[in-house]
Amino acid sequence: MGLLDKEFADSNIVIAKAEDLMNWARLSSLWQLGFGLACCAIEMMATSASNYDFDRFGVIPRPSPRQSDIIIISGTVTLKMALRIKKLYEQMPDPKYIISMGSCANCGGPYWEHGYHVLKGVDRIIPVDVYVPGCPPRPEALLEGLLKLQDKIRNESLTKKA
Amino acid sequence: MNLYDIIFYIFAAITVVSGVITVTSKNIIYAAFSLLFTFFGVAGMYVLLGADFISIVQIIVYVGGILILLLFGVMLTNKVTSTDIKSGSVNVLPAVIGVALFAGALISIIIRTKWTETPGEIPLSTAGTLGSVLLNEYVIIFELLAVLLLIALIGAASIARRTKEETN
Amino acid sequence: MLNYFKNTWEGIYTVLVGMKITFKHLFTPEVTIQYPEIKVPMEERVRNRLYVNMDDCIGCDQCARACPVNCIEIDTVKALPSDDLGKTSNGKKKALWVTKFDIDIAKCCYCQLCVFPCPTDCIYMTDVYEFAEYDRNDLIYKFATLTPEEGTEKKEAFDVFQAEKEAQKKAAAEAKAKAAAEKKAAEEAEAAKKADEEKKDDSKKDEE
Amino acid sequence: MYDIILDFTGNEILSMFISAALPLFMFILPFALVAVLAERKVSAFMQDRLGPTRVGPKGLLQTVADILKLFQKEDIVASNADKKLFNLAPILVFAGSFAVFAAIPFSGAYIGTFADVGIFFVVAISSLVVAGILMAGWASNNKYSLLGAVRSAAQIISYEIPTALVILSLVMLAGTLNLYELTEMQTEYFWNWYIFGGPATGIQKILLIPFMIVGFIILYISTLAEVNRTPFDIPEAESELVAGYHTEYSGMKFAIFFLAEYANMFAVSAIVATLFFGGFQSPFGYLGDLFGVEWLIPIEQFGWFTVKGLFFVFVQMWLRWTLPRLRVDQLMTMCWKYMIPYAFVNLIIIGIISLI
Repeated sequence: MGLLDKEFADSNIVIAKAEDLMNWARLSSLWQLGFGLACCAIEMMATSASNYDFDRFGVIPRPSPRQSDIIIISGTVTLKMALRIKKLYEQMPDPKYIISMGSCANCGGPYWEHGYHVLKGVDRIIPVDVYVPGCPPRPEALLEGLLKLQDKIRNESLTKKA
Repeated sequence: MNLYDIIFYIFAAITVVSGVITVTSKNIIYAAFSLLFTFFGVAGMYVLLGADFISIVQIIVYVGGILILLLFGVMLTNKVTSTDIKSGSVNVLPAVIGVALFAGALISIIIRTKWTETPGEIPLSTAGTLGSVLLNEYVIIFELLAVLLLIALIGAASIARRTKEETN
Repeated sequence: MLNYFKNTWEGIYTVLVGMKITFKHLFTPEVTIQYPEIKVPMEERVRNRLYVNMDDCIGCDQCARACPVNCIEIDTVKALPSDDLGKTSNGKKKALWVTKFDIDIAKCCYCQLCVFPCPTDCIYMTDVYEFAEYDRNDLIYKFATLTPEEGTEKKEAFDVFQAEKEAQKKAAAEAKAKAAAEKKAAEEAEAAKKADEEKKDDSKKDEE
Repeated sequence: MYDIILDFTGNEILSMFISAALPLFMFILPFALVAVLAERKVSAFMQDRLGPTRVGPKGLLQTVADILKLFQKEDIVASNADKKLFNLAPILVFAGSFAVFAAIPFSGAYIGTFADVGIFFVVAISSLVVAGILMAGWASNNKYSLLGAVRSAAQIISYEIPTALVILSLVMLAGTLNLYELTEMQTEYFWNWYIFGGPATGIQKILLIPFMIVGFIILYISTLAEVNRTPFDIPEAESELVAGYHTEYSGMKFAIFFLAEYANMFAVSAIVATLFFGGFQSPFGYLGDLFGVEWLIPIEQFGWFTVKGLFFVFVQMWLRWTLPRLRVDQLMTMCWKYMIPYAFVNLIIIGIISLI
């Protein structure tokens, strides 16, 4: 949630237009926290690289969580790393979004039953916006997840309703 | 009250306020940074007095050099783990006596001076004249100072180097 | 001293070489595949989302057993003899109602191990890779063609059938037992009769 | 410029503020908008990518979206940070890089100040940036920020020496510190630029050219280091220091740092262009002179100045996407063992030549 989200009691034409503009700005410039966990991170890097080019959508990696808008959980979240992810997520300024990438981040993947060391789904610690399935997902699948996230942001509202 | 008056009062306010903070602040970092603004305000006043070269030298030497060195010194002390490094007050009584004497001297000078007003005019640049004076009339002193500084530099470097070799 | 100048020259020269390379790349055509507009055609044997052709599924549970992450859950109900489930495309007769065939795609690791044991080739990997979801529960794919109600119906029907069959069996068993008992009784009676006759014969002989 | 506005408004104070704010709104903000996009596009083309294409027509609105987004972001001040200094630091950094524009001659008709100490002022005032960076690093109460700030300060102070030496050699040759006068000396044709020996003639000019080129290379490299651009970006080395001194800054305060960085980039490029490449002077006459249209000349000059400045900004980007980052010791070796001796020898030789 951003600074003004859910601040207004009702919507009118001004707020609706401002809302459109702000949502457009948000969805067009999703700076990604440069952060990779496991094999999915390789696909994530491939998405940033020349063949798929994340930059087309305005996604650039930022080193510091303070300057990023989106965190892509790319890979197996071990219990030890889960604490770090939570900390990094909490350090990000609102509005912030999460893409859970790959089976391991979605629900523990191959380790969902017997993995003593793996968090069974990153949504147990932070609220995930989009789940991208795959093991690992193709770069296109990640891009599609990003487009889905942009659709979600497009419909965000400054008013308390909806 | 014209433009130059306003600018003068702005710079004067910057100088005085930050000077007071420098003296009174217990936090050394605050003191150091307000010293920066003091230097800066003084540089601004030099410009208004027509001493543009001196003002730039003030900025380049004090703000850019000495103050940064000072900050480095403070930041590299052993207490870098917290943002507030405190300074205490010691020897209050001798300091009060010293300051009182100095203030008295200053005030008496201010009172005794005959202040004359000159018509305000845009002062000429001093850089060229200063340069020719330094390199014509005072060239020997200038060069001697340069050599002195060079000696100091080489001395500092050699001291630093020797200790390193010994530890090796 | 010579080394010093050599280093200087090398520093400048190598930077220029690098700059030349990057400058050339300014004018080489881009390799970017503009994804949402252009999609690369998938290879023939890509492994993406699983799909189950339920028309062919015989509910043998082989795929669920092969799955290394246990992401497939299958429940089956035996069909009644009266139900005709039809045949699979490769001529196997279906004998089970598949009441539940859930694949949790979120857990799936796309290893394709479930595909090989399938006797009817009804589970396979497709080339669909765009199926991100906002909610994780949407990633649990339910392939069973029967609705849960139908499933319970079939199960009940089977239970009834089973009960009937059980009852029939019981009845049959009882009947069998009865018949056996009668037979035994009859045999015993016959044996007694025979013995009597023999005795009679003996006594006859004795009288002669 | 101030005089024109004074005629227009009739109020000294108002016209001063307008003429002071003019470079910000007329130049720095539009430049930053274009430069950030250009940086991403240049990097994309050098890596055979496309860069931003989907925001606005052909991706042209990407930076606008970035800025609007940064406006909306939550402004985080860490609870253990020193709040006063934390909030002051971005302003100080921006003030430092903005003040440099006061002395830069944009065109014959638009110069902030004709100050006689022009170039000296530029060298001096950029040290405010160092203080701001140190303040940011300290106030964040973060070890990465502090390390980044200390590295940045050490680097900027060290590289000020070769910069000053090269500028000194040029000033010695020209006999003035005034940037406008320096530009006027390089007028008419491009062989009057200082990279080609300046207005000197005969054997002196031919002798000067190689040393001027050396001076230009040293100046360009050391200005790169002064604005923390790659290959000298160890103060914000992602792999070691997260984001250096602005690790803890989010939202608008980070945007101010960003703006200051790009303003600095243009400022140093403009200085290089003014010192060696004739500043706002055209390399071959003006259209205004040709057609006898007086008012066209300043506009043309502004155009030439922008083109020259942007070219050097482009070279900075070009280097950024070509070279890897230097290590700290390599950085210092390069400054103290290579650039300073070369700059010094260069200074002496140019001094001797100017006596011929």
